[in-house]
Amino acid sequence: MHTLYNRALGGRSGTVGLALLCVLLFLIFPLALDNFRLNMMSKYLSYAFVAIGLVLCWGNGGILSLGQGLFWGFGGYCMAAFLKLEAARNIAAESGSDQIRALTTVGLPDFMDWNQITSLPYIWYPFKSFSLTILLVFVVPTLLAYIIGTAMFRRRVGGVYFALITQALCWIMEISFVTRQGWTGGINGITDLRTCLGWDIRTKSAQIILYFLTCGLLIGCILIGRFILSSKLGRILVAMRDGEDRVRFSGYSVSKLKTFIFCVAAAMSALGGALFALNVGFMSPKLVTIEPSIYMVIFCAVGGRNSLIGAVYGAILVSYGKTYFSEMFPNLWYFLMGGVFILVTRFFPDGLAGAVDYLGPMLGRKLFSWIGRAQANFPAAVVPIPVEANEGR
Amino acid sequence: MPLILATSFAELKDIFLMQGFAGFSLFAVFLLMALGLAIIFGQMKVINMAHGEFLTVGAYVTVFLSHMVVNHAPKLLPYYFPAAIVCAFVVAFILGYIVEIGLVKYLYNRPLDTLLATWGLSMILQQACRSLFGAREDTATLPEWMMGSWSPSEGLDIPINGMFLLALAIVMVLLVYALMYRSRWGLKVRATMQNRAMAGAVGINTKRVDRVTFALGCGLAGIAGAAFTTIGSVSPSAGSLYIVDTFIVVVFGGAASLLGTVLSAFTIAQSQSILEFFLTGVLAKIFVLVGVIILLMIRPQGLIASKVRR
Amino acid sequence: MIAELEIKNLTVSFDGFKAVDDLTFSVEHEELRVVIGPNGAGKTTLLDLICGKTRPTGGSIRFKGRELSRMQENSIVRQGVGRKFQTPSVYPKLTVFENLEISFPRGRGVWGSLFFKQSEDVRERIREVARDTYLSDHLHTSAEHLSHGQKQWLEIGMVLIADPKLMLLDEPVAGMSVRERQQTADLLQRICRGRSVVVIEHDMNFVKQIAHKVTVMHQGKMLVEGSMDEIQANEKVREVYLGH
Amino acid sequence: MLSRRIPQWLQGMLRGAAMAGLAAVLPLSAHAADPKFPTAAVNTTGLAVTDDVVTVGQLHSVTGTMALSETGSVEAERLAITEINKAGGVLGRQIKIVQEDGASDWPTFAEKAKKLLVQDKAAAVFGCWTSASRKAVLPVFEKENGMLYYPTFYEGLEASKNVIYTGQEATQQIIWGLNWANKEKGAKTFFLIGSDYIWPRTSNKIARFHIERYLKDCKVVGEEYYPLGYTEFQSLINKVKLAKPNCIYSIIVGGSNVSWYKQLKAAGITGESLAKKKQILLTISTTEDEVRGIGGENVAGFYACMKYFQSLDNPNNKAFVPAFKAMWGKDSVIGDVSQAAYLGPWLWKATVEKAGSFDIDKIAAASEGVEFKGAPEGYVRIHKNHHLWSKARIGEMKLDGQYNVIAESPDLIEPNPFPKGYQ
Repeated sequence: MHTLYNRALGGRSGTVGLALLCVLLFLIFPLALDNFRLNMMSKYLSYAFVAIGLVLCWGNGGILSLGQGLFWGFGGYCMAAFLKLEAARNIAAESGSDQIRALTTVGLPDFMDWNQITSLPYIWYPFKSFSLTILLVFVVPTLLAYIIGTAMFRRRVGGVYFALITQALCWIMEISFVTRQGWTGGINGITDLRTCLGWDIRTKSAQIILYFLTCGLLIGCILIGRFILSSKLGRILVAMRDGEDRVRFSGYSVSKLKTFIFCVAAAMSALGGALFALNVGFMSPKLVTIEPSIYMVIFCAVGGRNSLIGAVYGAILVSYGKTYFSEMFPNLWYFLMGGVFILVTRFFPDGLAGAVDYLGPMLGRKLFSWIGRAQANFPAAVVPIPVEANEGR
Repeated sequence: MPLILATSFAELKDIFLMQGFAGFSLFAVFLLMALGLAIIFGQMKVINMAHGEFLTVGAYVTVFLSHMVVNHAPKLLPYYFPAAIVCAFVVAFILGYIVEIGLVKYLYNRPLDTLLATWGLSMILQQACRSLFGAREDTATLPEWMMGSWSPSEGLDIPINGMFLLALAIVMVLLVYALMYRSRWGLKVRATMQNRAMAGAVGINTKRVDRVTFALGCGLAGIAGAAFTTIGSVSPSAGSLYIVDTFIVVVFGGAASLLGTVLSAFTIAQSQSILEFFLTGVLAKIFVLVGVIILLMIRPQGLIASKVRR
Repeated sequence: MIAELEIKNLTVSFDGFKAVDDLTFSVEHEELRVVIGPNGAGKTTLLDLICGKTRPTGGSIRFKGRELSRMQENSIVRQGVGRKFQTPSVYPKLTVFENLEISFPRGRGVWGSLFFKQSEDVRERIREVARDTYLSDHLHTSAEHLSHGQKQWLEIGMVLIADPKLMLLDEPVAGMSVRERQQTADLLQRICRGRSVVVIEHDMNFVKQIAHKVTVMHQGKMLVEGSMDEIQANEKVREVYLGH
Repeated sequence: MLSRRIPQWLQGMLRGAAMAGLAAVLPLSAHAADPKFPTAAVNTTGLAVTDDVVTVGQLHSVTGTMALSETGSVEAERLAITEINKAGGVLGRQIKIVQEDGASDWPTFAEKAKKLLVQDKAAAVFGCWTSASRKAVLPVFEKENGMLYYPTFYEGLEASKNVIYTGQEATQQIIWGLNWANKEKGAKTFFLIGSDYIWPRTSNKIARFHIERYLKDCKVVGEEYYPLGYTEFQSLINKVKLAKPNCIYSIIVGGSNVSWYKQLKAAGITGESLAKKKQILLTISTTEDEVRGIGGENVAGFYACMKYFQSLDNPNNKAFVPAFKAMWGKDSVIGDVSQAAYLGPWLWKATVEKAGSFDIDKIAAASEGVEFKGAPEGYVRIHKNHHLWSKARIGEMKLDGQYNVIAESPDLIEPNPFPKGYQ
């Protein structure tokens, strides 16, 4: 029990960081945000899964993948395929654009109709079953990551080259998904997802439940991440990042270890993608391609590439910043976002987590003295944003 | 294919020739794009995601000049293009110089961070172009002699802009070769990139070399941008279309080798062009990308890379 | 006696340049062999070839009768070959203890390392190796804060903890003080009990102290082989190396 | 083009400041609502309608790759709204715009659409351009019961209570144009070319059916798609040369357009050279907006089939074009989609006035038969499937980037988003 406490929760400081995140996710956000913003928060959090995966494989393992969108997308598309089939089955019963409903073949996704596909492609058959879909959400991206990882790491493709190749893979996926529009919905993606096992995912209550589900799974992923990082494997990862040859000559199969952590990151991304499809109600190749994949890396960099919890804050902050800036300054937000990326890489290479590590003690001291003085007047305490770095060491 | 049977042999020959040239002009496009990056990424190891935006800057300089000429000195229209290329180079060079001083120089030993920072830079440059020139596409008015085709015989049309690109690409490669491998300055650059400390110790001003080299790469992108106004569109996001292709060409060639870049641009361009003719554009792109990835797996060091004792 | 390590007609060329050229030699059980030679003679390349970092163009490397030249690096390590590099390569961000723990030859698979438990015998073994390599006082120091010589020792310790049957040491005393050299010499004497050791070294006094047998390489080929005295007396060696 | 502009960001800031000023002034100057239309009566569902202001949303890409196409629509919609406000607004209420940026990203469109409907309670939204962005927001509009005025010509196969399609659906643009090519230009063989996404693919499918089933002795000799944003068309041009079609039928969109036409010219394919060989190039995707980026010299002599051209000769258009230029600069050009976007606010105003209410359900029901006589394209009427009755026209491209209107369908063409016999 004690070791589990140390390994998964990360000891005292880790527990505090996690607890604060939990308070924020489970208490403050649901209370402070209206339904619309809460649903957007679920969307941001589904990106955080990718960022956590990147902390494992990039921050700790030194493998920068610019293709995480690939796995995220496969997870999302698997889930979306299931939801779309269900929507297609119930299409006659749904209200909405009646003429479409009348003209659509029951049981066949609408975009297939538009593309003159008259029977369901075999590739879609597994998505008739919910359990099989959940399985595929994990298996397909993980298998893909396994194949890519084995092929690349065996051949010692690493660093920049690996990043660029994964980027190219992302591009291939986008082009193929767009061109096979009869199967995938093309550039429109898979839209208009309605119910999951008969449960309407568009209602307020469903969105709140999905939000909590997302948060729960996210915390789960953080715990798994911590478990990995606190194991010997975690230390080997760091070792590998700093000196691959030495690890190899200590008798480890570097390619296998790298493939493993890459697969873990892929599985987490896929889970995020699937939750995105549930939360937002559609999936599009635009979400899968190069640009979002770079954004995902940026979430991780802003949060602190070594810190699992930092990654969550990074994803929330950058996505929120994107939404906020683009609402407030539609013509200027590119400048602001671009500026943020430059400033972060230039001045805070360890991201928020690094900044908190650096500034935290200083602020903490000031805060204490301030609280000490202020307590006489009013008993308010300010909670500093909890971001820890270098966990699991 | 009955279609092909129906056409005469002479016609097939013409198509064959034109198709061959299509590959060459694509080769020129790839080469122009990749030259600057081959220096910035290949020599300096900076992953410049904003490379495409330097291209855009060059293109807008050309457009700007062409409007100036059309509005104020229409007589100069046939001659302005070479001047536009030089201006594009100069503007992109200066911009690159500023970027190096303000941003890149802090990131030399962190290649992956350059990727993130220059991504931010590319967003800023894109939006800056959009704010200054508007989001709509713009075009440079080309001199009459650069448009149309050269038709040595009936049915055979060789695009003049394609020939121009090819010639420009060849000249640029030769210039870069002379500069990097035949001049004293090139020696300094290579020395600095290979061993910064040692180069500093023998009295090379490595900081200055960095700045100029980076700016030179950007300037080359500016030239490419100017040249691309003859074949493509000018819009704030135009450059970003090229960036992935450009990286693939450079990486596939073997990052540090000029000859590798040339060979790789040629291979990729010809195979893409031929596949496009026999398959479709989309399939050709997919096959070429997959092919490049597989070859990179077999030869991670790229086409040309000297085996070194490690 | 059967040789532990047998190298036959080993050749490797880089773009036509033969760094190791038709080299044949063998090392016996519990032997401490020192390889010397002028710069560029191919010494480091030889070690690279043995431990799999570089693939030979031709020839064979047999260790305990097994062919190594086609194996992956990590399999070679699992055959009992350990390698210390010329410039100390330790994990700078990890402590001495963690450095040694990673090198401990258990839990080397993915799952093994994920569920690896740091039991008392592991800790004991780490402490023992640290004692041997004079690092007991620094167990919880981050490796980046060690002195150059201590890093060398740490790397030797990291190789040692895996209990290899053949140790390849590339310039183990470079950058060490006289006292540290002495300590290292003692360490090597102890190490070669129960295993074979191949050392590359430039420092002739140190070589004299430790070598059982010396091999002189020149331009990728073996020039002479023999005891230190024989080598020093040899005209050819004088010409290419010592005379300079 | 460069000289005329106040930088856009500055414009944006000025506009923002003006808006803030407006918002500050309005409550002070509040007076009783138009007594004929008390707010409680015209707004029963909690939309953002007060006694003197009604809030609408505008949702286009201001940034990203689509910004170049959508800018024209943004401008046209703003012009229409300004004109309506000057003329006294809608039911006595001034229109206030909340603008959101779709950023050329479909998920962002969905997010912003939801924001406009849920948070801003927009009474109507004018926006979207690509099919993909419309598909992304459609479920949102249906779920939150909003009203979208969508300006682009598109592939059809859709009809929603919550959308008014002010552009043409595919058959309105394609069938009459193909008939024209066949009858007037004698085209028998067609080469179909498109960017790789749903609109060109669906349009070409309809075109193929029409050519093969309904045009006598005609056939399709090639069909090709290229990824969006693609810039290398020389291989395609060689294929076209090999196939020698009477009609090159092009649905290439966005930035690719420029490369496509510049490379055609470079390969010796121009309006003139085609005419010599009794060939034509007919496009349904290249408007004045695109030609501005391509350069008239590269497209002169090609044909386009649209419902609107800037050079149309009618009184409405003669007022519209100068008004547009006065607002957005003398160099601006107006394409088919911009004109359709201009129709949106006017049609909405007419519908609201007909229904006597801002309520979405009432507007949706009242839309059928609403007409707009001041349309720059002449006259339009809303069909019960929420598309517009409109004419089709053929324009020949000229050196100056304008079109010569050389043919026009005699009657308004009925919108038929689910064409029977074309599936």
